[in-house]
Amino acid sequence: MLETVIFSLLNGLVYGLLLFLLASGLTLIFSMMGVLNLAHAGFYMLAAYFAYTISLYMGFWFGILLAPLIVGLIGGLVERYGLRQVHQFGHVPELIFTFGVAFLLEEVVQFIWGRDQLAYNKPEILEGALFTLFGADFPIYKMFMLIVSVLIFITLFLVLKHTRIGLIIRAAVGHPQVVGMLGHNVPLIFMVTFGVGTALAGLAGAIAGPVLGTYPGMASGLGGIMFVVVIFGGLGSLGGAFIASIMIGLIQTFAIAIDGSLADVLALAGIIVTEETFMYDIWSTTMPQVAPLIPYLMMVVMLIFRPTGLMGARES
Amino acid sequence: MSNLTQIRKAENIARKKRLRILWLCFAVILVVLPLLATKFGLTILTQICVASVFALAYNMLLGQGGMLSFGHAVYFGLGGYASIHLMEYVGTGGAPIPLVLTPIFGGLFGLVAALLIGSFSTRRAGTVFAMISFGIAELVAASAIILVGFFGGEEGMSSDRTMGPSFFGYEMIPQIEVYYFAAVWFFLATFAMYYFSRSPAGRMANAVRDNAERAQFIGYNPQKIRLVSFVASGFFAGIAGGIFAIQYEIVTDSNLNTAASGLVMLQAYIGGIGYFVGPVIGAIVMTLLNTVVSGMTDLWLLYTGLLFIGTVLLAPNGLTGLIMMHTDAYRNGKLSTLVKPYLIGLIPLTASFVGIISLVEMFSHRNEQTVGDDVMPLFFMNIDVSTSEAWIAFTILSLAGIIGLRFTIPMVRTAWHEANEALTLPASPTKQEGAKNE
Amino acid sequence: MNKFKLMLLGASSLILSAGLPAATVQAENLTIAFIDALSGPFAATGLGSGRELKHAVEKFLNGKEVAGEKLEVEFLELDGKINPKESLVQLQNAISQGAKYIFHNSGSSVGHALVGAINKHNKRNPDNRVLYLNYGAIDPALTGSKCSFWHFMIDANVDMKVSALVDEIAKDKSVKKAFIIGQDYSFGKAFSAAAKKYLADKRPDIEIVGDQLHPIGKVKDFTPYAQKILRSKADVVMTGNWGADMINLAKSVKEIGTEANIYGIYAYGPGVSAVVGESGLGKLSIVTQGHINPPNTPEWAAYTDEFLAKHPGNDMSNERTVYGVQMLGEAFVKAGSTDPLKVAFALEDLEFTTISGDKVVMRGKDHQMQMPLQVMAHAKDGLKYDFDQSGYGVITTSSIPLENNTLETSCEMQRPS
Amino acid sequence: MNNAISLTDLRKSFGQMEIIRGVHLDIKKGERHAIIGPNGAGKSTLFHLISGHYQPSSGSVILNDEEIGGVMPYDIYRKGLARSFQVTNIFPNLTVYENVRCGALWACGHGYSFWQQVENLEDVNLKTEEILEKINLTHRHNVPASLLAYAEQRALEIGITLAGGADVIMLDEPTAGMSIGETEQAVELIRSVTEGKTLVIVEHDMGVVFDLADRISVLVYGEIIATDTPAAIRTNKLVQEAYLGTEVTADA
Repeated sequence: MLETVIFSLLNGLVYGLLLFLLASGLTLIFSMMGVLNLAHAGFYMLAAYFAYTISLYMGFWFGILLAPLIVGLIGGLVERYGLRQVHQFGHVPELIFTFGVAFLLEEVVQFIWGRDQLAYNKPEILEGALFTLFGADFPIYKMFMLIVSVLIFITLFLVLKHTRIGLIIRAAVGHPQVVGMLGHNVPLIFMVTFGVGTALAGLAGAIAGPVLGTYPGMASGLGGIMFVVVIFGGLGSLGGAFIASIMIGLIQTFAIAIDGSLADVLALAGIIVTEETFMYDIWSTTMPQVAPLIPYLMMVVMLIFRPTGLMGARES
Repeated sequence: MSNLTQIRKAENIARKKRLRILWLCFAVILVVLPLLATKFGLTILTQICVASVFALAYNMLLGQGGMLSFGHAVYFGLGGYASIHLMEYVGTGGAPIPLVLTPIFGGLFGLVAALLIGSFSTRRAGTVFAMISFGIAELVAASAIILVGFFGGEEGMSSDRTMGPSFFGYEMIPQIEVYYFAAVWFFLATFAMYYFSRSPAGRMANAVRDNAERAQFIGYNPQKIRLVSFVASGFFAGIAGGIFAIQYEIVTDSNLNTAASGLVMLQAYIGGIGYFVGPVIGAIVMTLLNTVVSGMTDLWLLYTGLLFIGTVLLAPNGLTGLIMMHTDAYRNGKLSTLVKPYLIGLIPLTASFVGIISLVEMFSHRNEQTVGDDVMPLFFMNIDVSTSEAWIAFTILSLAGIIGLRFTIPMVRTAWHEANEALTLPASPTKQEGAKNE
Repeated sequence: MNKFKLMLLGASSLILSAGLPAATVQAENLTIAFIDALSGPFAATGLGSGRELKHAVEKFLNGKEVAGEKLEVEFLELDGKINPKESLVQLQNAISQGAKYIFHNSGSSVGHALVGAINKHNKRNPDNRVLYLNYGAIDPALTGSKCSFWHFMIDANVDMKVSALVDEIAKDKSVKKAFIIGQDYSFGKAFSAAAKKYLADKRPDIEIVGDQLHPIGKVKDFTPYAQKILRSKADVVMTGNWGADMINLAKSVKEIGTEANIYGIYAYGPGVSAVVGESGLGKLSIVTQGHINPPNTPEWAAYTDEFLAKHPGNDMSNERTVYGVQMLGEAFVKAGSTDPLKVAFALEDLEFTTISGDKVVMRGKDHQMQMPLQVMAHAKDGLKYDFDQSGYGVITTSSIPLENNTLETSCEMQRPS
Repeated sequence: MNNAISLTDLRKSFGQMEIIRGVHLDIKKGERHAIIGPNGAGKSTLFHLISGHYQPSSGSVILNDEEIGGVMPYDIYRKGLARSFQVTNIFPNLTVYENVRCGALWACGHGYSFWQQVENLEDVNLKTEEILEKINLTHRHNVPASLLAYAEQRALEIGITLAGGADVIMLDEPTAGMSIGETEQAVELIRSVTEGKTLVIVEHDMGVVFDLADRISVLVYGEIIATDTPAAIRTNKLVQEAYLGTEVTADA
């Protein structure tokens, strides 16, 4: 039992921190510009592909270093020549635009790199197990992911708290009109924010590619989960996003470990559920089956009862 | 009686007459088109009917109510599932209901579902509404896999449309009968949706879209207005689902997942969400892409994505908007002055189009990893992708086209402005029914 | 409303009429449609088997003489996304474009939908029937309780494969605990049921320590499942997973360092063998049809070489594709026609020798192909053909002759009069 | 009672800040009542409290003998109170005609009807045309509201407010940003359309205020310091102090 808890905790943490790494960029963009970037997971995927290609020529480390930068640059250009055009029409056209970018990225990636899964692998030095816990290996690479995510969290936190940029961002979250009044170049700030946000997604993609697979479908499931993280955590709240990420990571892993159904609970109470029982489907649904939909349930409930999110400063 | 009142009344009579003619034309087109079509064409036409009803229903939200939904396929899918259950019920001798009436049942199911979900999701518009709709769609799609009893799991639910009692000898066995079934429902649903958009609730949906705060101060609860639109939209989405269920006799989770919801948004937007007919145009274009173009090239989804992004950035009013841009020129009687500049503009446009598409297709062909198969058909030619001549030729063609566009675009723009400028302020009262917001 | 609506309607009908002629490109002679996943998480599997099928059609059918006429084959590739509804939409597109033979590989749920739809279609359109040649949807119900005259299964079904798999496991007396994991749909459930049934039959002493279903195509990280396997202290893992789900499962199981041996039916091929790599040597066994290493006949080796030369970077991993096409060609000759009804009758109890030298028969009473199966092991040495240029592949370790592989059927075939 | 609106100890705070600090005010039926005060006195907030845009922190708002504190804006409207906004608040993508028609729909009893066509609602259309005539926008009826000139938009703002035929009309700085000529026209318009109704108006232009109002209330820092006839207000000491010693005159 204990080993399950500890191991699930570790795995949940790794997954949760990866989610946070992804979501941190999204939160940044959402807070600053009020745009929920639906293409965020697309940039994540794009970076994995770039990192793969670069790693073929220059090795893994250059891959994870350069890919986020390239993706950040592309993100900045998308903001400059795309998003800015529709910004004046409000949030709905912005959402539609980023939806289109997400759609297009998936096709472009398949067009350039093909539809098969790529053999994007971790470097020799990060192969193997770091330690063995109750007979199970904990891979070095997971520890590497964990460390990178934590470092990014700390950096972002410090930047937000102690720098001028951070001040502007925090001001913008509470009062979007303030930034313009301070005489800042708002379009430039937006472009940089979008670039940095997508670069963070890129970093996540570049380091997740080798473990979660580099293939055209790698963005599809994660995109939705990220919105959950950002909305559940609350607009403009890095801390909220952090908590939400870890929560989702833990729920996903523990749900699979627990593997019970309502029928099992009822059985404890002496009620035996059979296929003839009314609403058998519901009683027999197991935790691993339900696990993927819990995050969405969290988001919907949060939006209905507290649209500001867990720790949000204002409504989206 | 004021002057305006008299004009309005006269215009109203004229308008109604025009409408009658239009509805008649619409009906005639629906009746005649299949007679000209091949078997594949007939399949496509039936798909267009379903897609159009769904896209029109979707646009009741996005275009008319300003609500961006990433989960509207839920009501299409639920309507479809309900229809399949009805078909099974009838088929197993449950009740002698003619199955041509199935869509109304699907619609009612969609309506009830929309009422339940809309009661809380329509409290806000904008991002919150969009994300609730997205979350609900993910939840319902996941449930569709888990709850096997109603949804049938991965396999979905299937049935047989010919099991019910015949409807005046009409059994929906051959494809042509299925088409006419879909066409009749397409007509009825379009008719109903059009008149909904002209009703007080439909007009107020426009008002709430524009300014929900103000609507409160003229007596309307914006949430209720949104809910009415939402429920009506769910009803018509359910009808579309019902037609689909009859056509394919199967409904699965992919009918109600977020991908299906995204597709209908694409259709509505590409067609033009500011116009009543916009979504139909979008549905036609997307269905043709999905059936015809997908048979010609594997890259059709890439082109769809480019078309969509292009629409968002360059023609936010969609394809219909591009056509409607010429309303004023037509009123000025200057439409003919545009023919020449447009034709000239078309030359570099076609050149760059052919050039770029060819390069893209050649790149993709080379990536396909078939050694020795260098020759590919492209725009009625056979191109050898292993030769550099082909690449150079198409690169030059694209560049020439793009450079040409730099010259022709200002010319076309000037011509367009000239054709539209002579415009005096519109004077008749019912021109307000003209372009926007219908 | 104004006149522009009219113009619009006119324009839309123009678009339509422009689109329709383009849509009417009809086959001269014989149209074969391939419906499978060409996009999404399983695209790699679908595209790969599509290339193999297309190659086989070119080799065996195109230009073949049937009743004095040369066949000219048009090959349609349609994206069914491993979804029953998408596949039926494509089926209707295929039929209306004149397709008479529908090939399909992945997804038993799609298989069920196609059987249902084709049954209905053939009943309603006796002058325009189609046949379904299924080489990958191997839910036993398709040749059992749900069998259809219009459907032919060109692969051993789950029961046949799992029965052979359990025979292989049974040889190892040290195995005490088994863990079953599969995708949550009809195929995964059929695999699990078969595994439990045959384990109980053949090795009742083996304890089943896990029977896990996971969502198909949606799990990104299998570590929690791998951890469960580890915790259960299973000696063997039995899985029917395929495509990306097999790749990712293998990755996670490998990473967590379990000692369990994996027994699968699709645990090889592009993606999988390379990922499993060194750590899978001696730990991964597969039961499948066909001959990869060694190729068994020079003809098969030559055919494989030709395919690989034409499609560098691809692998030949679905030999049954070739069986199906070969068999169809034989049936055309036997029937003297490409009419689906005649061909269907000709296919029943058709016996032939495959290109790799196996004697196979299409059993008439349930349309289940009877074939020898091979037990293969994940290997590095002695390979003629590896996967993904990784140096890793599979090698045949033992053969199960056709006779040992024949199971009873519950099929009650309805034949057209 | 013959009070149209009656406020008792009305308060509103935003966080720590109390903006409205115990307002008592009775507005008689049929009178034209102006509310004036320096910038930041809380005039617009008071309007928002009465019209339901904000919920009062405490105190009561009575409209025609009925408590409406905390009632939703659309319910208040249905009880007979319509208002305009200081910042133009119209339906930008709808035509002028449709803007006004939206204002008339509820009052004509068509509610959330989806079974009728607006073109066939003769009562609504006649009402719309009557209002358009009054606000002098008949010739512009077919123009999208966002394309109107500023003064026209202000007139439309009033038109939407009036279309429902409410008994109590509240106008928030109707002439803000208008030229002198436009202001004169606007005053005439307001005078004519509010004949026989209760009018509450917030206005900076003292000319307008003294021209229109039967009575004037002066709001300073969230409190009413005086309510009286224009003549009396002009000489009120407290008011003069509040306006920093400057004499309040018609030409201020």
